[in-house]
Amino acid sequence: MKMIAMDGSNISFFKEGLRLDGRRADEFRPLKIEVGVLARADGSCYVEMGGNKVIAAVYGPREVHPRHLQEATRAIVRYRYNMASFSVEERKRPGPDRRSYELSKVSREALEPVIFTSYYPRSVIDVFVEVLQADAGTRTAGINAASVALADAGIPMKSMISACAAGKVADTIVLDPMKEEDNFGQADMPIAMTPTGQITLLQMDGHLTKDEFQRAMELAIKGCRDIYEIQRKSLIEKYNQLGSELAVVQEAEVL
Amino acid sequence: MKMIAMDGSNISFFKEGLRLDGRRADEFRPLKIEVGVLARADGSCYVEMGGNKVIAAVYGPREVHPRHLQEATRAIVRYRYNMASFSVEERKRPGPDRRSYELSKVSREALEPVIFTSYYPRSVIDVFVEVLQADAGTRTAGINAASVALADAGIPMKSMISACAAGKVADTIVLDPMKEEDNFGQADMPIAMTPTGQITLLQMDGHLTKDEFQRAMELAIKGCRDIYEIQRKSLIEKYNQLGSELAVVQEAEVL
Amino acid sequence: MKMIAMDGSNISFFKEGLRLDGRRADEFRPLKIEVGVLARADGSCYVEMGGNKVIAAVYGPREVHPRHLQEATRAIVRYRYNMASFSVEERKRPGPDRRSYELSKVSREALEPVIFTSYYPRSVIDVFVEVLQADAGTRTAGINAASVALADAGIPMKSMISACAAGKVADTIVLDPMKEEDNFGQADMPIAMTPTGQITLLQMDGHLTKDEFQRAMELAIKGCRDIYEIQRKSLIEKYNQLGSELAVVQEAEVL
Amino acid sequence: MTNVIAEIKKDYLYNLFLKGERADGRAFDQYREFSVERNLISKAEGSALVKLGSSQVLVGVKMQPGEPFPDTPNRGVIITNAELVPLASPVFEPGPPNETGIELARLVDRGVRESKAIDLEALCITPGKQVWIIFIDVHILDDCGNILDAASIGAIAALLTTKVPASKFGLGEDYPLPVKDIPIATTAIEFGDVIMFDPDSDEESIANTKLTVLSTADGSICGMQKSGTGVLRQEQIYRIVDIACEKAKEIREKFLEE
Amino acid sequence: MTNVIAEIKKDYLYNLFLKGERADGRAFDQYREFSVERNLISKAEGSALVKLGSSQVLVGVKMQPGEPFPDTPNRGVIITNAELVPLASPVFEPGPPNETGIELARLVDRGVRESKAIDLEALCITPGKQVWIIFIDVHILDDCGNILDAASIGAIAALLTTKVPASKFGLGEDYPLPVKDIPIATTAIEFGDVIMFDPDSDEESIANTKLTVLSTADGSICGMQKSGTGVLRQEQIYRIVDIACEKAKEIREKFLEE
Amino acid sequence: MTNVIAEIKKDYLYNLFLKGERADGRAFDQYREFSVERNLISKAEGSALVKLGSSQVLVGVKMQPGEPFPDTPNRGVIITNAELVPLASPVFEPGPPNETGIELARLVDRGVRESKAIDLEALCITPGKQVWIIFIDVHILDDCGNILDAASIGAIAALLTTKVPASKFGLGEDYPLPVKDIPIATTAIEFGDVIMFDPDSDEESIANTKLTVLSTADGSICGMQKSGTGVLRQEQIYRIVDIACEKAKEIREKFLEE
Repeated sequence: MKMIAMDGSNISFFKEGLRLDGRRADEFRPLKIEVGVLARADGSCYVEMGGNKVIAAVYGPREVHPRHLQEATRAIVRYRYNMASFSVEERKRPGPDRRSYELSKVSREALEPVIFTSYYPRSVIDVFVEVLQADAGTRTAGINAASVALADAGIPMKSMISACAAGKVADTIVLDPMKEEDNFGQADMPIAMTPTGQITLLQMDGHLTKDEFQRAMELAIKGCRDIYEIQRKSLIEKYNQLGSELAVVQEAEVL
Repeated sequence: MKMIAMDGSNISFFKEGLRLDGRRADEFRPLKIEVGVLARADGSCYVEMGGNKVIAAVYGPREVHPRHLQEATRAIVRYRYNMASFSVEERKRPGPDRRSYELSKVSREALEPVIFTSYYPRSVIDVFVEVLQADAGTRTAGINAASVALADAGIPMKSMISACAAGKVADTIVLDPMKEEDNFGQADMPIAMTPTGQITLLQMDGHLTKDEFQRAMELAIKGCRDIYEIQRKSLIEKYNQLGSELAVVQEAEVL
Repeated sequence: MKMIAMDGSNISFFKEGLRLDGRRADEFRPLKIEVGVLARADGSCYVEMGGNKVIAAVYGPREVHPRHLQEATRAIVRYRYNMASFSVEERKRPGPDRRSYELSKVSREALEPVIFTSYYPRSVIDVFVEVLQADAGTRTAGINAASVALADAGIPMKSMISACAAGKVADTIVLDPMKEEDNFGQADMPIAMTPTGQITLLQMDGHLTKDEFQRAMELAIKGCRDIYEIQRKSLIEKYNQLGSELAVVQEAEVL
Repeated sequence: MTNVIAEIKKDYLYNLFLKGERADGRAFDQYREFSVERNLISKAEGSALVKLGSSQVLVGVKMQPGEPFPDTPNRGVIITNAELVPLASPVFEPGPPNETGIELARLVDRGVRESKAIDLEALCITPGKQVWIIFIDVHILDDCGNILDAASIGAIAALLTTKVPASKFGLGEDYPLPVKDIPIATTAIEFGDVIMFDPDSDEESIANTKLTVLSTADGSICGMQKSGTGVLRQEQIYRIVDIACEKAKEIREKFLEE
Repeated sequence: MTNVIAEIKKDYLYNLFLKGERADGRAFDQYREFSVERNLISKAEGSALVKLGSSQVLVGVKMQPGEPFPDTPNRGVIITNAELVPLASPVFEPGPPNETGIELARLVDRGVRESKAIDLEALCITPGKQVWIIFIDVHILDDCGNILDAASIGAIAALLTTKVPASKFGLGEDYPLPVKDIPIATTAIEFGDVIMFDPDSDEESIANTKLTVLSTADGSICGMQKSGTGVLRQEQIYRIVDIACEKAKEIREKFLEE
Repeated sequence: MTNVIAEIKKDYLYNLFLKGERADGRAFDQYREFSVERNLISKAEGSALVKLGSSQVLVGVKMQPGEPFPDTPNRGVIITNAELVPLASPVFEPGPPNETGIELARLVDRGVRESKAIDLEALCITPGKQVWIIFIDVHILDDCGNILDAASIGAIAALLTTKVPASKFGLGEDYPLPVKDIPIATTAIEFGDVIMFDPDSDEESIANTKLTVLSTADGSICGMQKSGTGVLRQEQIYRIVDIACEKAKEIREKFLEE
């Protein structure tokens, strides 16, 4: 059992080799994915990952307003990451802050590489992610939801995108840090990638030696692969039920 | 004489059957209407009702900016209710707040039903109401002024719109509550209507039994009818003086 | 030696006939002008005048966005005066305030009279001035820099514009007041003008008798004339070095 | 094209109405299927997810100590906000609430406030200094019509589950928020003299006039709002009010009273 | 079309000017008909409605106790704001003040401030803690030209009627705001070497250059501002200043001194 | 036209890259000419002007006492802001920072914060009441590529020259800001499997993918950010990280350590 003291509080992150919530270092939190949860959106997905509850909606391809944003040869992609006021311990003022602008940008850049934007010139594909409850890892939960929602909307994609963070707590590299580990840990490194290992998002905060960094990267990649399987299953389930439209998902797999 | 205690203060709303300002329950405050008080506007009207002083201007039909607001088959109507900073007891920050957005919306919806918007496709009719001094009932005073200003601007209308509130104070239904009655009363219900009794605005705050509600409605309707006569007279006076353009008003009456 | 007491502090503005920084009443502060200091801008200029450090950039003539700002028969001129947060004693919030809106307006109006805007219909000429360090006189320093940057950008101009303030401290008319004289002085009067004496900017704050006003005007005009020579020299130096494009400047002189 | 489809839809629905029918087979005064799930958001002091047909509205309540308004020094403060996030409808746009969002928030607020549902004086901590601030945040998730009724019901449902988080702020033990009434909003549209409750989005799109009635447990009215560019006759209003209070009673008993 | 009419109007006015005339028959240094009505707004501590020809400007003054600026701990604070509301002109737009509105507000403010018209030290309540804040709110009602002069005159007229509302805040008895000077703005335009005071909107629309002179009761200058994209020669400026101080004196004596 | 030129430029640069060359003759891991001038702004507590090729970034540091955050009552506060003013590039626009500016400011901030470069606890004045606020203001003057590295280097250079202005606020004598580490940002782009450091604006315009690595004096990583709509393979990332830490060491030794 390791100990760490920070801000006057002693937190033990591990007890008999297990984390505060009973996970092993290389485990992610329980993940639940539901496809097609909204009626108005063209595609949607609800994701629960530990204490995180996020919902993603996709609208489009549709017309761009204002028009000067149009691109002649491809669809633009917009991504809006937004936290509900009541999603965090202390009420958040409604509306975007600097953090949400940054997360929207990197999340969009995490998804755009796999979208066939050239199929829809002069259009926009809008991705909206609402964080209903936050517990560390909302950006990765949001990307996971958004990726499934894009498939649900029938947007042609080269592949899924799966996202997961690795972190460092008490000098140990762990997968998918939860709130306490994120707040008082030593590093946080969210990534997103395709099933074939192409990294589309990489951020890091904290302190990692080069060796730790490589171990964190390996762990996060493993996490993404496992999450991909759950995303895939959720889509197959949905479209088997409906007995149709499976083609869309399969196309995505092949490309 | 009834008494009501609220917020530690005892207010007697009635004295020998009369209200604080000497009115009977079914009387509205002194109403003064002046037509065509502004030179730049296409139509204008100044209304004093008790302590309320409001001024309305109409511009249009004119071109719509930004253009994407244009409607192909009709004019759009815009209504901006605005309070001068010095119009209230405690200085109001300039610019719209949530209350004024709501009042602008319902006031626009109170007038739009009688405007022949289809005569002017791709245009806008702008109605601006400035509250110079506020004393409860500014929205109804504003609508009364705006309606006359629309006629003064020569905008074709099916009829005038007249507006008046009923309220409940000390369990009595009263017409046109003033500030004290509004602040410490039990209900406030502004309405607007055509001379033929079509209701175009209805809002209510407070507490009314169904029976009280019906009595308040009857009283407010009576108030609107009386106000209509004063609006009408103010327009006739103005256009008799000018010895012209009376046709506009008469057209409005007939339709 | 005169004395003035203000806000409880005694400041002597003069010592043996010289000002706090050793200048005579009719001297301006050391002035340094560098042309073409930025690579991206079409024209640029860095000006140091006493403790003031400002930089001006010109972009254009270029397309106008949003398009409804276009003028069919001439280029529009935009001018943005902006202070860096760290340019003043107490950190300034980033972004424009009311003062910078006003200064941008009068500075634009100081330059526009000499720009041949009719040469470039439907275009915009953008002038951006950043105050990196402020020490009284930033608007005149900015106009001096902007005028040179316009020439550097090859914008056809009828003439240069030179700017300088006169002030009143301890009942004496002085040229180019510095911070202490501006804060605790009795009047400040910045002007801008062409080499032939056409005034394009005139502002005044404080208290001047008509006689003092005329003396301040004479002094400020003299200051502008001297500054003009330095502006001219800086441009000739730059273009002699380059051995080209001098024509542009000469054209400016002639017109 | 859009307009042609809209016109066809309008004709279709209108012809149904004339026969006394709605597209989904409901009676004119019948609400769509309805559910209220409480306490889904553990970070909130109270929360409720209302599903009304396909419409989904999530309401979260947060509380924290703060300053009272100068004119009500010993009363708690209610702040209601509604986010019509673009996830919920193709016509919602990002940015601060527009007039539709503001109207919705103010109506939800008025229901809670005018019904005196919350005992605000019980929320005074130190008179003139510190009182409880209640934030009611309405988050529209899916707008398939009549989100106002869903929001209003969600708000009171969330308040009914709210615990005052006193211990978090060192102000004693947590306790349930004192709720004294259950205001319910019921909304009807008018179209060709047909009065119809709980409109779905198609019905909303063809109606010019809407009337919302907020009523309290004792069968009284605590708020009303006409919206839209149409008109209502006096007797139509009376009719709507009668049905509205009845419907509100049914909803209150079924979903909100234990 | 609009441009054609503008050109015709310009020619017409210019030809008049060459003959020494203005469209409404005034002399070049003559103001339009003028009135100042005071204390129209009982909710304000002071107010004045200025009519200058068809232009109408309403100024309200409100006062409340507040914190002083750190660098002037024992002086009251003046905050001046101008609302060019869209009611007043087809070219005004809703929204926060644009540069025209800001310039106007700042000029009105400068007139009051630089003339030292208000004894700010008399407005200190508790040094460093509490002073009187004076809000001067300029509300343009009808812009038929030269609203700046009207606003400036309205501001000082409103201040002259202002009662410090001490009793409302438990700070003793109300008393008149101590006003020590009467600054007046006078504005001229230049067009083809013609100098013309109190321009109406047509005249404003054709002139490139405007000069406003703020002067005090002792005949000194307390503020100046050239605006517009034209130029002025030194002697033109001297001429304007001379007439401006004279006109200001007339206005001050006629409308503002008892 | 613009697009045609862009395509030609892209082809030209790409063909160079294939030959292992860059347009200005640099090696792929070579930075442009570099200079750091300190303390140019005497009104700031610290400042640095970084020139990186033709790119110019000015960073100013201001300090003032203020309230700590409630959850870190005995630690100073860092606030980082970046102004991408339109003077610096034809594509920058006036207005509040857009997402590019926000990302840049947040990365600069993260470098300083996550490296623990500033001893925030040494900046506590009165625990829970008053701490030093450090404002790091990044002012981009000329964007000719890779302004992020320039900004990050400018920030730490400015902090290294910062004097805590204690005497100005009556809090004792001024003293140098306690700086404990020197974080350096190094940015590479990827294009056709070529990895290139310190891209100029042309190179930036053709690359889809960028990776910034923030590293500390001990050779560890304290921040990373991929940006752009491209992808990176694991081994590419490792390669960039290796070179980045090396480059950062060179820069740190050459420009920032005395």
